[in-house]
Amino acid sequence: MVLGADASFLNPDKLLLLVVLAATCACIVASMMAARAGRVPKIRRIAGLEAVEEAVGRATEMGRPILFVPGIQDMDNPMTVAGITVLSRVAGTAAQYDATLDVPVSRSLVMQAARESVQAAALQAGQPDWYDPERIRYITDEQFGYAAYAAGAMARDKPAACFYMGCFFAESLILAENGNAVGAIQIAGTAETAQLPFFVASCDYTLIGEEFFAASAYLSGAPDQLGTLRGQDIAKALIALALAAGVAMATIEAFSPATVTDPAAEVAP
Amino acid sequence: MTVGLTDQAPRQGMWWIGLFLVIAVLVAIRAGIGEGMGRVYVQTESTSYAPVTGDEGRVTWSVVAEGTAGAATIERELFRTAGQYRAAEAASPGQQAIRMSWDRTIGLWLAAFFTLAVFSFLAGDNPAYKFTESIVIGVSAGYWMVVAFWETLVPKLLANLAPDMVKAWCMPNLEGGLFHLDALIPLGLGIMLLSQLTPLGRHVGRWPLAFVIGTFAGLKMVSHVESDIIEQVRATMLPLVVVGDDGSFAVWASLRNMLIVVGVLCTLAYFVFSVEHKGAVGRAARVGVWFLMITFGSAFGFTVMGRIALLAARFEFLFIDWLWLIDPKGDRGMTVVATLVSCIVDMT
Amino acid sequence: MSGGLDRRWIYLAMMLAVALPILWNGVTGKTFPESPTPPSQACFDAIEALPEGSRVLVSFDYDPASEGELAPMATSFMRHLMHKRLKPVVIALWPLGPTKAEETISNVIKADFPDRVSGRDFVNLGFQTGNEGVLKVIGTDFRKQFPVDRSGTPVDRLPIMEGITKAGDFPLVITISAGYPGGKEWVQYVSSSNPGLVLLAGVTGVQASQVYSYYPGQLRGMLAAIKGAAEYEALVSAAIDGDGVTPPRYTEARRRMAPQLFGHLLLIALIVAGNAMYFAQRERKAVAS
Amino acid sequence: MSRSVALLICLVGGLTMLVSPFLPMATGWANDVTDWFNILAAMAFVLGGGSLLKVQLMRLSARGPGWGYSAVTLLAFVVTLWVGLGKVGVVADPSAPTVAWSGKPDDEGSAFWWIYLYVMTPITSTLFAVLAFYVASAAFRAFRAKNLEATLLLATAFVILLGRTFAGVVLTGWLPDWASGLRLENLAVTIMDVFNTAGNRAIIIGIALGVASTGIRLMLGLDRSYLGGDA
Repeated sequence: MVLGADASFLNPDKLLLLVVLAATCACIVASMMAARAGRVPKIRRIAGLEAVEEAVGRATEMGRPILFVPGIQDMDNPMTVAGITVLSRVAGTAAQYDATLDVPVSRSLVMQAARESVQAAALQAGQPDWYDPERIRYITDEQFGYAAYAAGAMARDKPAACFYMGCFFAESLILAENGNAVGAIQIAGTAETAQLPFFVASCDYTLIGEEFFAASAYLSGAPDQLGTLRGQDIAKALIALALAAGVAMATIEAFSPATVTDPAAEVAP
Repeated sequence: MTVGLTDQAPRQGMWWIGLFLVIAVLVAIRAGIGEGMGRVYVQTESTSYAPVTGDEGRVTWSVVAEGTAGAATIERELFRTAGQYRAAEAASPGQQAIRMSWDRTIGLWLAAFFTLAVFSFLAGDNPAYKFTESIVIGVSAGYWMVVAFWETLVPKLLANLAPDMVKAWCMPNLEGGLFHLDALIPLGLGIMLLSQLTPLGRHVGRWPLAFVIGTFAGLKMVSHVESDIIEQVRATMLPLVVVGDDGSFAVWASLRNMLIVVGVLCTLAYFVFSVEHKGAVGRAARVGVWFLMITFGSAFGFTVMGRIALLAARFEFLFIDWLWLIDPKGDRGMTVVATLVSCIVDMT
Repeated sequence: MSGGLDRRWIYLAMMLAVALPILWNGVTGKTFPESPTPPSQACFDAIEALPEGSRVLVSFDYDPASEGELAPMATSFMRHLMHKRLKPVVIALWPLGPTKAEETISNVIKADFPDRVSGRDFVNLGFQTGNEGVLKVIGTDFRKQFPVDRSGTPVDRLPIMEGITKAGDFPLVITISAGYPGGKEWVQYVSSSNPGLVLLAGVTGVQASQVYSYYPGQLRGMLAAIKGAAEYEALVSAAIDGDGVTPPRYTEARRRMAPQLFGHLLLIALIVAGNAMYFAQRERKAVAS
Repeated sequence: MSRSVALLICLVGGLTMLVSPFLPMATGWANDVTDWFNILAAMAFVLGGGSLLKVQLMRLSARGPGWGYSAVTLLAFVVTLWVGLGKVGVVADPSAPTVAWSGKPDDEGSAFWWIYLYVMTPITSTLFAVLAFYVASAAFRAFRAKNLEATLLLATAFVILLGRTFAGVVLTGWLPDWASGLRLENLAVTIMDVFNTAGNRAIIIGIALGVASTGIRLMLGLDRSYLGGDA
């Protein structure tokens, strides 16, 4: 039944992947089209995102800068890309308020993308002169070299608001604790699960995993982008259904006498 | 106002100078006791290699006795422990084979200074930390550029564009040695990226970014769906009722599976965006939050372990390698306790 | 800000809680006994189950920053492999991994198993850039990514590599990993696509909770943080040294458990104190209003 | 025009990578793209290094507060680049003893190795170790039993902290075998195995969906902020 790899155009081992991938994309694209056609979903409030404006406003009032860290990974990481899109929204608000925005980055390509994105945001906010490329600068690729810079800069510049949006590793807590020490309002977002507890403990708001990826769509307010969020929910419902069906089958199978128990089940206390 | 942590800045200037002086005096006292501290020993090891021509005319070098005709000799300085130095001195006093290395000893003391300087930031920003910060930014930026040059640009780009030159210059083991046409693609992308440094290239400079973002969006989509959705869902398809090998009902294992399945479903409900968290979804999301909190608590606990181990490693560096206070690995064959005892004996 | 506590007191307490046990430990040489948890025991058993002479792929996916946790694991793995006469093929996904591997090789193999020959009984193939890309390639063509060993000898001429064409040819793969790329990527790209292959991971505390979700399915065993290292180290010591004295370089993980204990106790005390202050203040506020 | 071309590149690149796993002829494409990306990122160092030089030189020439530190950074940067690119103190590789440049830049004994071992490693690993202190202050400040959720976080951290050291054995080791599941060390394992697994799985699945959705938004050009302003 299974064709040799060279004989078939499609790789048969990947059939399941193809189905799931296609279904996921279909959910998202269909919801996007539906939203474009006028069926815009209502999105629940996401606390961290509603605080963005408040944080920028506070920095403006206090006359202190805003620090935005788009993670420490490069543009090949989807979290960095998501961080850059959130940056463009934050920059737009900061440009409107004429607040100072510092974006130290740890990758040259990210610097490039961040500059493009902030400049575009300034232009869109009608404040093209607000944009200053030197505020978006490359520090170093080294994780802790970057953290050393950020910790020192926070102690000296005392930012009023800190955004950590992207891919973080151990430096997350160095950033968040130093931001806390200078009394900054802190909003974090990452899909790096190991770092979430530290952001949850030290920041005022944390966007957890999928919420972080939803942030740019949410902040844009554009119908088609909000539609993609509905698509994610539909995909989630399908996953839950598939899971329930799988569990039901596995349970039925467990009663048939010839089954081998799942090795995972043997770890119970 | 809740109970919080304060962070009053200490009186600057004199305070810091005083602190560093106290540390310096303590270290000086320590260095004067017994065997002293913080020295690094090396031994020069020279190896000779002679060429052997194998099949297909490929030349390989193998180790030969020193002085063999046509052999090339490589000399390297390698670390030796204080214990090995002491043993060598005991065997032949004044020997020169194992000796103190000045550059590495200076390095060790510098490393100790940097270690203390970073710790000092905990007490507040200060000149020693600022100096260390400036050093690490410069050094690490340079470091990664060097690594990118030797590990990526040379073997992946230059070696494909000018294989013969690269082989003769720095990669004698380069095989294949053919010009690869597809290496022109990243070269072109790179040139486009850098072209924005010129006034003409402002627009073209975006294309490589678009290329990176587009291709990796596709790549990561596939890998996440494959390993994270399919594999994780598959792993969660557990039987809710587990029957043991002897046909009995396994209570704990069943409970475990139920909790996992319920936990995954409820936590997924937390991530639902287009439905308000009310009613059934709201209740499930609430349970999901409990699972999330337990997950975060456990991750926190585990990470604490790691961080303390790292701190312990830094103290070990200070106590073992620099101050020579303790010697758990037996590298020096003498501990400061023994040193102190012998000092007291000498004095009395 | 009433009841405020200068955070530097906490820092000082942490410093003492970690530094003093190290000194105590260094002077007395005492360690705590370890009882292995299932994931650590699974690592030990997986290696014990291999027939003598089997080749094991060991990936050093860390750098000096995580040495405190991972180097003792690497040492114990290497010692166990050598003792069982297994043949490690060492690679690295982190640029500094090969140096760490060389250190482990010289600490364990050169010191205690001098009869083992590089290229026949073990080999260090060095580092390759490309993160998970490397893993994808070695899944189908091992030699494409690792054509030569660290000293430049072509893999084709190494007896240890005979018959190895892809990652799946190794019965056992061990990754000692500090982050990305590491345990998770090995599961995603190697273990998932090679059902017969046994994957073990030694991970840092940070990674542990993430990698745990793959155990015991795609990941047969794991050493989580320094505690996992200490448990496994104790198992290996018991198997090799029996009741005899373990050389000090093989007790590193267990030595680190003493500062660990006091650090943890301090943290617990801090959490308790923080809550006590919080509730006391809440009560005062309630009384005041 | 330039933006349209960029969006087209993004779309075509993304679609190619989406279909490549299913085409046997395309197995190597992902690696090629990864290689190209690495080369591009390496070339981009010119931009990053340029930015670093520019910012530090501006500070230096302005003679503002702390300009001396800028000089230190510049010096450290230039020296590291010089000894690393020039392979200062590197001896030839044993596989080709006559090719002077064949050694690795970070071989033991080279200047670059010295900088790495005695400057970069102590600073970065101490910065890493400093996290132990931050963890302590964060735990003290943030772990308050304010509500059920916070209490769960706190209690879990508690069990793990105790269960992963000898303290757990001392405190609950006396529990009889039938209740051994309640021993702290086993409780810690159960938490990891059950609750942590469930929580992490859901987070991971959610992230995968988020990545897919973000990917689609990028490919379709709904989200194009990285491309900059109109021109």
